[in-house]
Amino acid sequence: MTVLVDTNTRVVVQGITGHQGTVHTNQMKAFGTHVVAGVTPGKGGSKVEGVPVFDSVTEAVAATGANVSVIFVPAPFAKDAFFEAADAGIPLAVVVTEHIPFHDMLTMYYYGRLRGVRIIGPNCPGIAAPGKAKAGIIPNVVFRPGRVGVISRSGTLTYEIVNGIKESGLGQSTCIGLGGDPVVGTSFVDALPLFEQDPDTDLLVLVGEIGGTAEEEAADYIRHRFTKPVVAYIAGRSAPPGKRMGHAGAIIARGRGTAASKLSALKDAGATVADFPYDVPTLVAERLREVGNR
Amino acid sequence: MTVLVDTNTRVVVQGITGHQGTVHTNQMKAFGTHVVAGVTPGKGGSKVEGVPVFDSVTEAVAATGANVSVIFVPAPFAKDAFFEAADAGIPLAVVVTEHIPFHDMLTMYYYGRLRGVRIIGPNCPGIAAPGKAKAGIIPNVVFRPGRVGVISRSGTLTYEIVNGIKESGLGQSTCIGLGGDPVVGTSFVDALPLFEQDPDTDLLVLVGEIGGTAEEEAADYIRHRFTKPVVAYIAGRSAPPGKRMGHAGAIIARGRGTAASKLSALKDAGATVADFPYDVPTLVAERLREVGNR
Amino acid sequence: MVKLAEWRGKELFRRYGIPVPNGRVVRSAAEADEVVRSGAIALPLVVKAQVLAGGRGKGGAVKFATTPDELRSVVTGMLGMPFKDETVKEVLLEPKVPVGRELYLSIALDRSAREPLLIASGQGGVEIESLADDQLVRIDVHPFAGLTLYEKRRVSIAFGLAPSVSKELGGVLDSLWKAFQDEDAELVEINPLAVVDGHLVALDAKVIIEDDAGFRHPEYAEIRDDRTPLEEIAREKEIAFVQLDGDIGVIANGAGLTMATLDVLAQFGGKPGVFLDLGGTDDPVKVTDAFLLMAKAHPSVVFLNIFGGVTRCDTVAKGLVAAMTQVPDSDRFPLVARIRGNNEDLGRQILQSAGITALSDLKASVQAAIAAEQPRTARRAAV
Amino acid sequence: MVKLAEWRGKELFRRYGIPVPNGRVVRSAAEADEVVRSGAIALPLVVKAQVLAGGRGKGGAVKFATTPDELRSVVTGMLGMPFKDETVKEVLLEPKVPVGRELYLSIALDRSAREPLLIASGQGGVEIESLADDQLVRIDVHPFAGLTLYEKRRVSIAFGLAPSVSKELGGVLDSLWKAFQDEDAELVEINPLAVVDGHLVALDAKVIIEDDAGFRHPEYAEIRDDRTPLEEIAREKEIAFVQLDGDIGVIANGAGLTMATLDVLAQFGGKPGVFLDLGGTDDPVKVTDAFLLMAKAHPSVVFLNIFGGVTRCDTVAKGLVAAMTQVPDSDRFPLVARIRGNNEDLGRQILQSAGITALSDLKASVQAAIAAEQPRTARRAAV
Repeated sequence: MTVLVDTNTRVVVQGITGHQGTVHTNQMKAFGTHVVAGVTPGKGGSKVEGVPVFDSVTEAVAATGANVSVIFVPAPFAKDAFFEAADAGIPLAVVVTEHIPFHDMLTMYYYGRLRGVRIIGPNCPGIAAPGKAKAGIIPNVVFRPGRVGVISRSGTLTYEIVNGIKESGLGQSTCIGLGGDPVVGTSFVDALPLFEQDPDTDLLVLVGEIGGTAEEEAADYIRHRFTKPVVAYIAGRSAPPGKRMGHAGAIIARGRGTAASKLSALKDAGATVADFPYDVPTLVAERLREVGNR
Repeated sequence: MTVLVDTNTRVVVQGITGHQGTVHTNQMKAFGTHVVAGVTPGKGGSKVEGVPVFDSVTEAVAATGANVSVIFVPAPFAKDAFFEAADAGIPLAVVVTEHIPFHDMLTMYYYGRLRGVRIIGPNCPGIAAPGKAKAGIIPNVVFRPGRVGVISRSGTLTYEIVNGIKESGLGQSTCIGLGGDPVVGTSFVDALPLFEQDPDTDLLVLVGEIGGTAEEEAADYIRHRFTKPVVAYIAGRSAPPGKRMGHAGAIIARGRGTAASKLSALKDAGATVADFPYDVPTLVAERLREVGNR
Repeated sequence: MVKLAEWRGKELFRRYGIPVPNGRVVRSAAEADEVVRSGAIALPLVVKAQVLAGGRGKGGAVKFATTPDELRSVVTGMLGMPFKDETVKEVLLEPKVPVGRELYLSIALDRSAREPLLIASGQGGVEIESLADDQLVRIDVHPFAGLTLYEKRRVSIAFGLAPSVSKELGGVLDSLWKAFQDEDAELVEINPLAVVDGHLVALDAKVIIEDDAGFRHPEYAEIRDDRTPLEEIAREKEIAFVQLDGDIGVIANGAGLTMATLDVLAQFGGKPGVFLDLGGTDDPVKVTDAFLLMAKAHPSVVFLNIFGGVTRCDTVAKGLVAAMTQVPDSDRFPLVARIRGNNEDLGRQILQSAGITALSDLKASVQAAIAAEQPRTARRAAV
Repeated sequence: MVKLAEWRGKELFRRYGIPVPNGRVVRSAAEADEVVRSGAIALPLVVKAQVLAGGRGKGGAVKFATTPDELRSVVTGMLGMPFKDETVKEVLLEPKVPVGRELYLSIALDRSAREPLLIASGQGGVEIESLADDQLVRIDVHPFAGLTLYEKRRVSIAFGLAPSVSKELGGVLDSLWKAFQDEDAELVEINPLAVVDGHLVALDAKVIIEDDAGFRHPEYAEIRDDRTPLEEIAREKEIAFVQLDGDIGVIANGAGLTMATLDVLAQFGGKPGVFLDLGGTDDPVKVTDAFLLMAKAHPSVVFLNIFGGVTRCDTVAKGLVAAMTQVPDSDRFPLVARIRGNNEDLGRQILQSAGITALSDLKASVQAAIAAEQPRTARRAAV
């Protein structure tokens, strides 16, 4: 078993005929993923990178048994594309699209809950399980099959760190880039149980950022319910305090959300905290040696 | 275990200071139910039938551990009362209120799904498990503890049939009056698994009506997934065809919804069908004898 | 339910931005004359009887007029005309237009799916339920998501419309969905939605508003186009009331029990003429109202079947006795009561003291009621 | 995000039915004169500088005027006044009113709950975040349920308002929620919501609109009250751009990588002055734009850190080389690039051929960048 994608994953790419859709269809296929269908309304019957294109997700699912959708559809239409995937019975949607208004994402999230659809993203790199499948846009070159899980709110920083793990001689079980938007379909806390239950993951790397309280909540979960070793890196410890969201933002945050708050929560929860991204691989190796799992 | 209510049930009555709320608080208590709280905004601090009244469900839950709400609040405010119960963490709401617009009920239903709240009703008699608890308005006099389960879309017809079961010398495990509105929180199909899993139920009586296709769907479930004997009665075989909901109604129904359609579906599914309400007890006794469960 | 006449439905459509013909409702030939003379609508015209039943085209309730004389004669002929259970009181005048394709759209509740169902067909203008499933597009519309772009695209593709008309269709669908939600409708139906000169126009409108949402829509309280006078009184008193073909009056509480009672009556040869569902009430005033209403229907006998749960039997019995004293002599009828439930013994005792047959067994009491039927002739004479 | 000036926020509130004072925005003392002379608003007046920063009361950005002379002098003094990072360009004139209680209301996103959060306090008019938790009512508002009656009741009870004012509060809350949703707001805040002569009036308005919803709200595209000129260019080019206190320019792709880069720079003693996030793009025009923008900020050195995933390293490198040729001589700066990912070797090769330092190790390249800093004096002279 892997966390969310594996060799049974059959990807449909919504927005496959766009530039990004086409590029990443190629890359997902190169990763070994079964990309079975693309959807672009009005382009049904054509092919992109050898993948058949359909006018609707329902048709794509009926014809190909697609079970994961990767959405590249532009922000104004992304909510609708998600509805279409959800109504077609797709249980997992990876929303790569950036700049989706959070009001739309709230609707998508709760609609997904009602329909039993998990969302990764939006504005996210997606999921990759080396040797199995990739649903998203993380560069193929950073991966090597292994037993280190990675969850992250970042994009390129994730690639940097995953690449570092690879260059240190280790490999990854599954990497999930959750996306850094204010509302994400799957947060650290939602993703942690997946890695806890994954027999292929020995250690988890958590990559966070300042802002929001997702890392503090993750720390709480790790402390009480996560038994595997965790190595964490939080970006932004030297960043200036962000422009404040009025008084309301201060009340919502109540002192959390800073790098200091996140780092101390994670340390208190037993995670090993890396000061810089290039320190992560060394710390991962150390923790793995400790637990004898190398 | 019983189906939805038992001796751990702690009822809060929303709209307790209204006429119906007060009458049925008294009756639920007389049934042996733990009615622990009432809610009427602005009446907090008072008592009704010895039950403390609170201004909000949240306060009531905090003070009394209420875990089932029975809602008597008038239709224009019933949706809001349900939201309040759901937000207060009540997992089961029995909505007695009639004349709730179905558009409101759709919202309530899906909101309940998101919050993990089961709704019985609206416009329903509620639930009673003799010797354990009652959350609703079914007259106490019709009950005697026993092993016959009852589910029904009707009100008084349910009382009639449940009473017949009692007078025949048998008793009931749990009786659920689901309500006859176009949209109900719990339909036959939703309730059947509860009785299938209930070790205290040996046989199920299903009381249906013409209109809608809930009985046909129930028949389908019974055929494939319900292992206990079923005795069914469908009211309305002599009723004139109802005023039609335009062409759309005919397309939605596609020939189902009539007494004949329901009766044949239930017979085909292996249910014993009673021609008249007063035939139900005899058929129940026969089926119980057959399965040796009397 | 409140069924809107075509012209009211079209007014509602117009308010929501759905294109409808420029029409005028008239209640006399003189008014029709004036519509043409003032230039409000030019001849030739379509004249449509404003009745709620379907099949108007075949039934002579839709006609054309090309001259003022013809208009006068068509309108005069149509007004006052009986049509199924209704009488034509008003007609709708609309310009006659060159109709291209006819489409079908409706939204109604799909109870099983617990979602509104959009039905679309490229074969509008006909009895839509006669179409095969593959000629219909059925889309469950989730109330939280609303009608989505991709769903609208599905309809558009199914219709095979030109891009410009497709765009109009998107607007019509949005409006129809908004009307369905905001007006608390049970049904919004356009049949046909016609292509006229390359544009979409709703040539008919069927709208049914949910009664229960009256607290949000006081504007519909005054519209009662489809009720008989007795049904109208019943509605005001919040009593469910249905007129049938037989002679026996049935009063019960609860829809299920009422239907079961009719089933038992039918089994023993009784023919129900009016049935009346008190619902879950123990309000004595309502019981009296129900009784007086029943008396107006001149039943051969009234069979009362009450199971007292919320309704207490003694309350019902007291209301009954009081009501009986208020029924005019000319409207008297035999009464057989079957009462069970809360305080049933007391209820029966009250009735028996007032000389009313009161039993507890359903089968026996139905038989007693049938035996007590007053001959039709006797009743007619009394009226 | 688009932060609306107070007067724009109040206009929006008025559109949604939230009571606001009768105000006028003026950009000169003459305009202010005219407001009083025309009788549009009567003296005494409140004069409020239209800046986005808080603390206006203490900072002299809110003053009163009781005579025409005083008004002229207050307005003249305020216009052009620097206030924190802004300059006062317009002032809002409103009648001075007798303020009773001051309340607080806001709706913003609660990310963890994934629901909008309504915050209310009976202690408005102050720095609300200084209040203790028990002085605040916090209500998560589910987007599908909306702001419910019982939630509004909670606020009303917490405020302890008279029934008539409570009813007004219900209306204000409904309007605030509707505005939050329909305008795609990140924040709607009223502080204070004052009781004036027994009625509620929003005496201030803070509204922030989400940038990403621009496709639904073209009307906000022209409002850019809070951006520096360089930030404005960056926004048009869709480049995230932030000005800080130091001298080193940082260009990276992705917020996380940008922040991590700043962390490493800080670790080695570098002081970032501008950072610029390319996001997930491999559009060479955008890279050039970013570069020209950076040049305008006159950095001591530019450190470029790219991890090529969506962005291909060779594309970035080509864009970079092209961009460098377009930077005017006066704005030249040293450049150190660190490139990893897709086609990284090719990317570094392209840069090195153009004479740009290009490395692959993050730590080493940061140290190289700091070593390459041009002295501040040299740069100033160059400007």
